[in-house]
Amino acid sequence: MDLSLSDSQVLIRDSVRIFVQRHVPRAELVRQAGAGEVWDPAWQTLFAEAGWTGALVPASCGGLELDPLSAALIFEELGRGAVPSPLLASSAMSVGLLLGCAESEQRDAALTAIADGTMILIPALRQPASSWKGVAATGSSLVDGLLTGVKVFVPFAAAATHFLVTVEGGLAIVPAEAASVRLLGGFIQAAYEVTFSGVAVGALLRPGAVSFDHSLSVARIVAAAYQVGGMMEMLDMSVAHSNTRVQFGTPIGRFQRVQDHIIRLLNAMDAAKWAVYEAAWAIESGRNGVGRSYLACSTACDSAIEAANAAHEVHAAIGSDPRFGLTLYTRISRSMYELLGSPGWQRRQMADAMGW
Amino acid sequence: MDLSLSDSQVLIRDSVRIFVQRHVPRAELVRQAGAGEVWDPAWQTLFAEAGWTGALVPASCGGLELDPLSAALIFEELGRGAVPSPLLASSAMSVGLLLGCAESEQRDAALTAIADGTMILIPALRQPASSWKGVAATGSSLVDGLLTGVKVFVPFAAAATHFLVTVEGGLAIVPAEAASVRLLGGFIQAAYEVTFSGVAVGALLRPGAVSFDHSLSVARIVAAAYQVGGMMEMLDMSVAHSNTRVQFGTPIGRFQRVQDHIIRLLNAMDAAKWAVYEAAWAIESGRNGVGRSYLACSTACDSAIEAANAAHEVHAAIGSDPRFGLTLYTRISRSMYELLGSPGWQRRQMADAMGW
Amino acid sequence: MEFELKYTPAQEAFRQEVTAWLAANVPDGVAVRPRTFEESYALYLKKRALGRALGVKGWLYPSGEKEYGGGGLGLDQIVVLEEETARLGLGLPPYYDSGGKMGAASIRVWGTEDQKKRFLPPIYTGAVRSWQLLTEPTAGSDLAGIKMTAIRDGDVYVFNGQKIYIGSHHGADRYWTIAVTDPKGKRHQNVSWFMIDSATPGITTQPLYMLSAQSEGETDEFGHKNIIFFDNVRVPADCLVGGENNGWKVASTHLEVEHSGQGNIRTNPVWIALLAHCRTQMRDGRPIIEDPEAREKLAEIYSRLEAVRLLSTRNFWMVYAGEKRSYHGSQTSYLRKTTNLWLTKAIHDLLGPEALTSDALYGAMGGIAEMQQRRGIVEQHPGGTTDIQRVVIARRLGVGAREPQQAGRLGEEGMARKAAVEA
Amino acid sequence: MEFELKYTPAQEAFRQEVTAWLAANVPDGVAVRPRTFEESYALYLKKRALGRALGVKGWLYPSGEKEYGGGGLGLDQIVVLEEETARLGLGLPPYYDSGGKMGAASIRVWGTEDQKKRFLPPIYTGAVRSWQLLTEPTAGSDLAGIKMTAIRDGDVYVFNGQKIYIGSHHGADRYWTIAVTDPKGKRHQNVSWFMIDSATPGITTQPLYMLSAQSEGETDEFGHKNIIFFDNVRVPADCLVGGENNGWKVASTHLEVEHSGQGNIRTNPVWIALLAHCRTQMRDGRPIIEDPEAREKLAEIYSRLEAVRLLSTRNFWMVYAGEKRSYHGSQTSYLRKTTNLWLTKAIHDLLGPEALTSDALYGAMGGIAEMQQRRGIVEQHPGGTTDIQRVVIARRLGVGAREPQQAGRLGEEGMARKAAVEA
Repeated sequence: MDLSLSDSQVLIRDSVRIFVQRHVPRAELVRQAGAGEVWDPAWQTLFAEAGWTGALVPASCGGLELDPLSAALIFEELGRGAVPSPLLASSAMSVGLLLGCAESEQRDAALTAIADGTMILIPALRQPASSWKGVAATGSSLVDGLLTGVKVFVPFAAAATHFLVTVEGGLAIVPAEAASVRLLGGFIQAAYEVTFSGVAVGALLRPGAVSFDHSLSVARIVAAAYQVGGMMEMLDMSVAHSNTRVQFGTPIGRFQRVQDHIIRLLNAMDAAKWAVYEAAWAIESGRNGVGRSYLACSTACDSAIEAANAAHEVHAAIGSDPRFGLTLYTRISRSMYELLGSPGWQRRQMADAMGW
Repeated sequence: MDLSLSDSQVLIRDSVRIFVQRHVPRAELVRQAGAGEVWDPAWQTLFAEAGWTGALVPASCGGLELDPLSAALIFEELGRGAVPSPLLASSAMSVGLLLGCAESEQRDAALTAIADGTMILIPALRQPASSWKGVAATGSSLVDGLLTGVKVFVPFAAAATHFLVTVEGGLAIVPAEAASVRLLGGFIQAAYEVTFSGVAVGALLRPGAVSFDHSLSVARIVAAAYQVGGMMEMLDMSVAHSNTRVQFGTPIGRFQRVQDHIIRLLNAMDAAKWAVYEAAWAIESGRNGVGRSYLACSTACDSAIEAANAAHEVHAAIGSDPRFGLTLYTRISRSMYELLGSPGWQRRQMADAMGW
Repeated sequence: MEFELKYTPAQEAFRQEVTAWLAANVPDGVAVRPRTFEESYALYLKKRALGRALGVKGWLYPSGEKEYGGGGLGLDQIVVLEEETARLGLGLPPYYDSGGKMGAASIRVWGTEDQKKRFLPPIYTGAVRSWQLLTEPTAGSDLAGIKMTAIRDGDVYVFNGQKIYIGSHHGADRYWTIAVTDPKGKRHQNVSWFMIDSATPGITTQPLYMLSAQSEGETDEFGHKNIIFFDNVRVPADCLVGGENNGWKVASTHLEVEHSGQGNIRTNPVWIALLAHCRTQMRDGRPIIEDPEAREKLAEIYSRLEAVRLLSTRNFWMVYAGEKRSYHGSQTSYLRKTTNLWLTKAIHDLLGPEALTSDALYGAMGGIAEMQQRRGIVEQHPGGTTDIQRVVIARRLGVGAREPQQAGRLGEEGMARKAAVEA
Repeated sequence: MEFELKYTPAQEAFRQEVTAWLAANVPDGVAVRPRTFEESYALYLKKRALGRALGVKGWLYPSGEKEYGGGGLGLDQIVVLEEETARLGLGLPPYYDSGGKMGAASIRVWGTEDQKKRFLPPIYTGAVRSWQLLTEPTAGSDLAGIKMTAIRDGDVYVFNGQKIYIGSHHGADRYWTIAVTDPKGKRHQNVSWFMIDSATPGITTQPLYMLSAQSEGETDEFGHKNIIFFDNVRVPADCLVGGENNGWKVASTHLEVEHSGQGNIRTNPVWIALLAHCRTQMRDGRPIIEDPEAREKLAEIYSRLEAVRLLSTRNFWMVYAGEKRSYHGSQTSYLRKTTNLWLTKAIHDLLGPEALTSDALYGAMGGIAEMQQRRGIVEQHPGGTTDIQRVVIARRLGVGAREPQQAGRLGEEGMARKAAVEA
């Protein structure tokens, strides 16, 4: 048993942390959010240079082929910085789905392009007026080989060079120019409506040996890690605030109620963090990683909301002032809650995967 | 609008309160519980003399024919005193079921006997290895007019003079001598296995216009009121303890964590209390009393557990010492939780009754 | 017990008068949610005009004494007025003047006759809108820790300092506030309460956009809070209400009003919209409400909202019947806040990401769900945080071997007047 | 990261030795739940005998120094020993001597050489069973508020006072305790730590039956706690450990052990029984686990229990790897306690009234469910209430502008030794 990080994992984590400190200051994120900007495309170049776009891509396709924990640490640090980007959608979700397909030249070409940063492949899955019942339930019918239809709550669709769509018989890669995208307003972050009107889809990527939901196991883990990183930051902010904010002549952290908000946050964070780490290990070592990935992701989704709520209790009014920065994390806690299926749905999947 | 009690309601409430103070001191209940005694049959005589056995029985059958709120106040005070008795099962549940039957001489005779205290009619409904799906789902088949089968978790079965059993076509009243009863050990209070072996059931009471679950509306309200009374007492005990128990040189009620336990208890209690009062009014005034009775009962069941847990946090170790008396209430909070169906089932019934 | 309001023939007659007047005077679109800042401002002007018209009738502040421009009406009539305005999605005063409502309460209890004559009529007739200026950057929950000073200089007090999280958009005509008048004085005995003309030189305002921009009950996305700076602001000494260094007691009057709310007997509009949404919107090819899981979640939500409604009703009745309250106001405030925060996740679970967007096509409940997601968070804190509400509840219950406190500590006369104000 | 223990060939060889010895020496029925007090006592005697046999091997306290009768074993071997005894439903020491475990930790850190020689061998070899005597009627969470006095009189200390919620059934041979040795001294600087022979004249014991009688990990329904009275009990002065009036520091050693637990990597046995029950028991004509609602509840329960297991595993590893801990022990204790209380209702919802009875026919999970219903409540409080655990967590986190505390404040040597003790 060894729950410490390897040297190379520490190195990766620290390099992402330095990137975030250098390139994504919180003030800039606050400014972007205030200006209605969704993300900064310049980061994509930097991500590709660092190899993170290919973190989960096999070395044979030019990727880093990282173990799941190393990949999770990248996302943990991005989450800690509340960095908005299509990286999760393209380099984790789509890469997972592609790796779940049968081998083909088309597949490897896409993986290679994702790794080198020339392709941002966004999965466009969610159907309007439908609950999430897994990837397989999102398939669109083709009419005469043409794709027509609408997908909603597609993350970072405006950043896409291509979309990944489920259709009867497999997955289709559709150039972004062939679709129209529209940002959905409100509290949700970077969610879009994507409309396809009679798009020719060409050759399909055929399913592999396991279901697409299984293929998303690593994506669930890194998505959860992103939320864990956000919780870590909210904990640090809350502890700091409880120590510096003085009311009734004393730092508010002396009040048991304030302490209890922080303890709720801590517990939510640690529960998610260790579920993520163990799930990453389970996948790496071949121990029901699918079931554990559902556990990690559903725990992180629930925890992130609990943590954000607790952080808001600690901060009171200033926490709701977007200039302060806490709301960046609050918004993420909500926006990612159902990105890979609701926690309830994920727990049902977990029960099945556990073989109960 | 007038949320005050009428003079006669205050009178009834006070008379029960005085009865409890005089006849059911907590020390005696603690002794009985320690000795494994389930209840004191002598109380039945006193209940009958006071008319409470016929609280909900029509005046035409010798009952007090009280409005639901007045009846609820009787049970609230009994619950405050943690008084164990078959009154709820016989004079509320069975009376409700009987009143839901078509009129008949047999029905009125039973109601009259319940009111005058000569009959203690215990509903024996729950089937082994079955979830609770409403009264109708508890029917036993008759073979050649004979009842054979087992009912479980029957409350206060040892006090019964008769059992009320659902069979195909209606309700049967079975003399207690014709059944064998066995106390189920453990945390649950006064729950029995009742076995019928080829009992002739005679004429059945035929169903009336509404379902048996509807007939139990008032029973749900008074059961909830019993739990509300328990919560009131737990609140008083907790406030008193928080003021007298000194730790770290100060009454523990000065600590925010202790205050928060008490506030949880208060909120749980008040939510249930007002749901009960409004449900009683709704029935009396013909405003979807069925739906509101489900709301009141499910709220009270959830609240009672929350309240007992909070009271235990306030009291710490001494609360778990049965001599102290708190565990009388804790045990009731658990034992009554599913007496009339689980809170989840009740909420589903509520949704139906609300016409959603 | 009787949980419904019953009406006398006199009340029903008054209702006729009210509905007829409202039908004739309430402009169209006054309950509509604005989509732009311009629409928001136009709506505000409509409401101000309506408020002034109501003021002329004495119906803007129906409980206010007639001599000061109020309606001088009894509870029987006030209840009818509130019901009929609520039916139109309004309220009394029509939502834009919670500051006037609370400030007037303090002035009625603590003001001199002259002050009542000067300050109340503009409020009661709708001539002015008032904001409360309490919180400072370093004094939120700890209101007595304010730093803004008001130093006497002849006939004026000179104000310096700043207040934060103030008011909303479209400005106000009056500010009332507390400031330190005796910098060397003891805590709670060094502050005074003032009613100030917002146009006094030296006052500047800076908008502050929160996660939830709305305030004062508006379903208005385009609003904001404000930071208000006082730079040598000279306020006439006769604007001090309740005596120098007596401001903490004066504040206890409006804090009680704010913390406790006044109770109400309305069903939560979010619930109404949620149920309607689930009944009418399709998901997976059937109305959401036919999905057993959704049904269960709805029932759970309803149960928790009913607890809040019932305790609000209890409070309403206690005020109505003149019952003495203790923990009741803060309990309901605490439950309402915590339930609304819980509700954000419950609705999210029930409706999915549709609850997170205000998009015209996909936003659930016409965008109300999305708004609730934000407001459920933001509204934890104004008017006493959930932590502070629990401080009050514990004190009122007498937990911790303290004498149980009554609500407000206003004394009998104050209590009675307050009840009248709040009713 | 690697979440599983991997074993060296040396460990696997040691495992062979252990399993062979256990197969030969562990009597039948030692993990069976007794049904009467007599069975309980017979079982206790069996375990004592087994403990002594383990003691001879040095396997009862494998981490203890060999010179004092311990095993002198390293972590590699200890882990194997714990796994193999756990497989038999036992533990080291076989459950009946948590007092010895904690008391020995303090003696190792604070005792003189002479005291270690006198006190440790009887514990390590299983000759004695020890109880900790800490709580008093007026000093529970506030341990420093104890009133029992131990006044020096020549070569002895004279004890007067009482301790409550002590031990379990079947008695003990040694008591260790803290008592006030300087009644006029300052809080935390007026108490001393003693190891006492339970047969000393003047000590009387009164049983105290709690809602849940079990203690020390036993699934034993027939046990109880005790009140222990000290009436002019004369204890030799050389039983004082760690110096006069230094008892608070000595106590911090065992409190750390008690509060933090040592972490573990076991799956909750209640979960194992619950899953098995749902797989095998029929309800409404099918296995419970095939009911979608039950399945969902099971998944929710599993998720929460997994959080506790994972944090226990983390703590286990931190001790194992010699990592410095801060809030970790109290966090896990707090989560375990609150999760177990939550679990009572979750299991009740899942299984219905079958969870409330120990009836042989109807009691779910062979009665384990019913026991969990009671223990989930009772176990909130011993070894630091949930409120106290939160005090510790907040201090360790450094919340409230205090210096973040490390676990235990034992100094490096103490930490290292403690880690060894706990491993």
